[in-house]
Amino acid sequence: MPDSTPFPSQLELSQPEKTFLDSNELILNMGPQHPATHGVLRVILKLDGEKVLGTECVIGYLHRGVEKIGENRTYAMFNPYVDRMDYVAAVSNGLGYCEAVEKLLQVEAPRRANYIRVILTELNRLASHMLWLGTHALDIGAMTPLFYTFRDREEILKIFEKYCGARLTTHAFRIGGCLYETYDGFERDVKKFIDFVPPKIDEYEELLTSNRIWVERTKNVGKISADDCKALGVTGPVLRASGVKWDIRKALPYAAYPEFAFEIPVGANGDTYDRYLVRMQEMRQSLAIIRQAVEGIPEGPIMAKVPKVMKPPAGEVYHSIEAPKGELGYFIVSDGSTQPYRVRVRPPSFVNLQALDLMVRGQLVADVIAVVGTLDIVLGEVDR
Amino acid sequence: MTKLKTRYGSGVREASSYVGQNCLILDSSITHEILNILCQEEEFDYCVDLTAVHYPKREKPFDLVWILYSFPRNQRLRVKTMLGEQESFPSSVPIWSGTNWLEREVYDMFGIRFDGHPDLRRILLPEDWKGHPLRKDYGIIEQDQQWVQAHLGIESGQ
Amino acid sequence: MTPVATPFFFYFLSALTLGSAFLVITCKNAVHSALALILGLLGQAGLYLMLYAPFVAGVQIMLYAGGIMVLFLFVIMLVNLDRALKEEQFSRQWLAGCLAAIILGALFVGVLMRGKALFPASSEQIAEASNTQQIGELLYGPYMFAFEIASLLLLVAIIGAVVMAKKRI
Amino acid sequence: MLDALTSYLSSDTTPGQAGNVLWALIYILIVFGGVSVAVMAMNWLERKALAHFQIRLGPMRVGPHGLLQPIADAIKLLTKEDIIPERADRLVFWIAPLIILCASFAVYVVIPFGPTHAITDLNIGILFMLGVSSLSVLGVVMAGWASNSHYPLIGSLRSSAQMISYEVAMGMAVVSAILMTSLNRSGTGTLSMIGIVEAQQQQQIWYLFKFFPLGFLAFVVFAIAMVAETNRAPFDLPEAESELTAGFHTEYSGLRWSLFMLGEYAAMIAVSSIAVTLWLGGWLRPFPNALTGATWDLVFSLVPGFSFLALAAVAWIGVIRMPKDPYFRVQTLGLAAFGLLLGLIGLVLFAPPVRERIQDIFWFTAKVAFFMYMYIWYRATFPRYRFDQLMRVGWKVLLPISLGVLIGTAVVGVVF
Repeated sequence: MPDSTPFPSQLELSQPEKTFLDSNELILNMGPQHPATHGVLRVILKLDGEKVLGTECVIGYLHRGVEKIGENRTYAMFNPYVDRMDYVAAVSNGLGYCEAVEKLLQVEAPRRANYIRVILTELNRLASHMLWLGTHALDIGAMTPLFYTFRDREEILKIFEKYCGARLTTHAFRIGGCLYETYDGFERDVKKFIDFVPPKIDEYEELLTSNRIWVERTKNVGKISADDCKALGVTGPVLRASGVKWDIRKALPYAAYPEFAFEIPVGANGDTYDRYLVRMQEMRQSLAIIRQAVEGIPEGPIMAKVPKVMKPPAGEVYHSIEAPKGELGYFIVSDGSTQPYRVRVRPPSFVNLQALDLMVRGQLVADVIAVVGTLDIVLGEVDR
Repeated sequence: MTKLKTRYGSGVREASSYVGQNCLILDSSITHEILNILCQEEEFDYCVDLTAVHYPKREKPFDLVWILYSFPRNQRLRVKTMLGEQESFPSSVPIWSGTNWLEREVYDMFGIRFDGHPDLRRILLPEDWKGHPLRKDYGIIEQDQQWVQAHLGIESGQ
Repeated sequence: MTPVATPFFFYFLSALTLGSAFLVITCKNAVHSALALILGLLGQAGLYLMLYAPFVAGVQIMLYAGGIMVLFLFVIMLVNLDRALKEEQFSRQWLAGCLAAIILGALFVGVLMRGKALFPASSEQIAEASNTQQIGELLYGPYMFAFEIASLLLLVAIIGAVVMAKKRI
Repeated sequence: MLDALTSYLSSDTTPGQAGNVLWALIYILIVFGGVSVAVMAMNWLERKALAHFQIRLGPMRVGPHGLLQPIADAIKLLTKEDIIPERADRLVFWIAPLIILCASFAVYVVIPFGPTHAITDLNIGILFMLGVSSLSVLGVVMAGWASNSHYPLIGSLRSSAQMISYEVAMGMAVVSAILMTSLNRSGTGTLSMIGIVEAQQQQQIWYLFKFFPLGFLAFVVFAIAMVAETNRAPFDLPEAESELTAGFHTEYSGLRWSLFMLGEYAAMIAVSSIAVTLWLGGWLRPFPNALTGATWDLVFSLVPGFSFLALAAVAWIGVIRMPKDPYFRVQTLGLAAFGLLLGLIGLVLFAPPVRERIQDIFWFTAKVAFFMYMYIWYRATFPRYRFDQLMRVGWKVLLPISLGVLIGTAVVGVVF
């Protein structure tokens, strides 16, 4: 059953006439409406039986022109828009943008603001990883972890809601610091949460880590070497699972991260199982960071002196943070006016998704699902 | 950086540092060569980002910007070059394979062509879309009405 | 077990088998042919049941209808049917076919005419309950050699198939 | 007429063997109706149990604790638009669900719910069951092909390869159990389902424990293969939701889709019944060999009644725990009525004539229900196997084990 719509592509999908017995290549269109592509990702697979000969991602279904919008809004007005890119880690997006503009303005957020930022960002990392774990496990066929992770993620969202009124697209930070002081009982809530979560993470691990089917499904699946990662620009847990001990929080620290002690978990094989372990470890490390931050949170102002009308001096700046998915960078060019001349977002999901083809070539259809899941992409960020 | 300057002389227009970030502005004729050297000899083994900026009033309206990172040196470097309206640029996919989609995106958004790119098609917008949205002369509410009418069956997407 | 409405079932099953056999060769779509063949095989299984050979009937269903025909369907589905549809259904071999049919028909008529004399007088009634046991005793007793030869042949066929398939991977 | 009806009741054969067409029809109606109800109950139970595994509540709206949910589902499915894809092969598309349904229901003809509670007793019973249930592969293949779409095609290819592969190991395990029947005192084996249970009764041992660990291994192989055979998690690749949307029945909707579901659940119950019959002593009550005597017989025959009373008690606790809000009045009344119904059934089960005839069915059903619960448990716990791993498990693990068990059983049987 060859596809009737011809489309130009590297896979040479417009096949030559097949002979009577030579129809063993199958073009499978996965998505954009597919339960396991996490949004509107469309992957065209070229299969030999169940073996993947090649893939091609068709993206852009969720393209909203975020960069163009940025050029037409003032610096402060653009801040809420960035939350809509990686909507499961909106706090990280906001942090990256605010810090980039602060660099352009040459102001520094106060120490207390930085602590609040770290706490919320790490909570957000936990939420993002939990969502990832649930959906990834569901893709591989384990339904139950999804509900467990959603139960625990809910606690994080409750803290967000109490802090800034929003659960998903939080818009928690402002350029120059934070707008809101912590609410009464914020520290108690966070402490309660970090005592509540470790046994839950143990619970997830109990269900999966030594589960034979899980190990068989993820070990040696979607392998990628450290060199390939670097060449493709793949960052985040995927890079670390390949054995590169590199985390922007350590390498080029920002916010209050230099003040905290934490480990960078690394894997060895760069397969799906290692990426899973790395993320599980990261969740525990995030908890350690939150504990240090919430215990040592200083008193003081939460907002630096920032003019009401922001007019950064002409110049350009690139700033990146370690988002849950990888390196999230903002390249902002200012021409001295109230609006950025150019905002470029360096999306980790977009760049990481490039590695999909390399990772699934020669593997089976079921592995494509596992690899799409393990890359942890958010289509809002891929398409912007 | 000084090493490069002595080797290429006037090709390296400017090597500056702004808020602690290093930037290298190069002549477009030697940029590809220098990128190669940066990757091979100076250990800038990770191309973080590739993007462009449009300055319609300039003689050479496009700035191509590479943001590079070196894992061994833990150092970031920005490389810039200027490009004319009709000019194309040699693709850097052979240097960093990760620039594949980034170059496609620049092509999609700015219309800058990359010579030798393995698969230069639009990436975020539909293949038959007209116009390059991130150019400054492309309005914020502008869109390819013909495409919208043909493919979505509605009068206008506005 | 007392038989119920025997003539009716005999004619019904025979008609079913013959009709589906006819469909097998006339259907343009190979999948439909295969399905008709399955129906025919099931009808045959029913006829075996009527001959008090339940074991053979069971094996017929399990192996032919459930096993072999699935593989048939497998192959047919993987093959590009569009071209097969365009090909001429009755090729120029119809003359040879007719000849073969006439010879076969003559054989049948001959057998019918000479009647029971051709068959060995084996029609002593086999007790239904011990039918399976008797088949087992026959297969592992007097026909042991034939049985083993057949299984060896199948083994060779399996190995041959694996070797041929491996070459293409 | 009435005589014909009642005289059968005192006989001790199945209606099929007795040649009693009327009673055979009655049995067919009872069995098929019962299976349909069981499928609905299973549907409700699966949603409820799975939900509780996953810290959810499951259906709560339709009827008290969602008890009427299966009925609502059925109505929804029946009234739904029935879509046939434009380029599908209409005939085959139409036949495929029927084949699956027929194959999985035809199996019930020989399942013995008790020494006389079977529609008939074929002397090739187990062979018949395996043969007929193998026909459902055809339905799967046809459904996948007829949909004229890629996902169903791949799903059906996977499914049929899987079912054929696991049938082999399954068959071997079954044969080793059948071998055990030939070692009873009469000296001849049997393929009849009733005969197999009676052999276990004579040998005074469930085949699960016979020649330990051989019987146990065969049972384990069968228990794994039967999950694969019915395409359930963790072997649910043909319907792997996240990979192939819904596998071979992706293009089906409404009534036809519900036929697939009905077939699937009926097949689950059917293979569980085979496992119960072959290894867990079928309708035999626990410890028929050790705890003998009239007292124990009485005690065990009271269990069905008491278990229904226990269910009724649970329902009544539910009634007490219902919120007192008038909004919940209908639900509370419904649950109370349901509890009352269960209690009445329990009381009826205490009546001696009913007790005598029903307790075989009860034990059989209880054992099957255990398997059904295991199915749900697997689904809540395990990730899904990948196709090559599934094949590896089937051919390289289960088949050698079952072959070894077969040979071992034969050797042990001859030697001892």
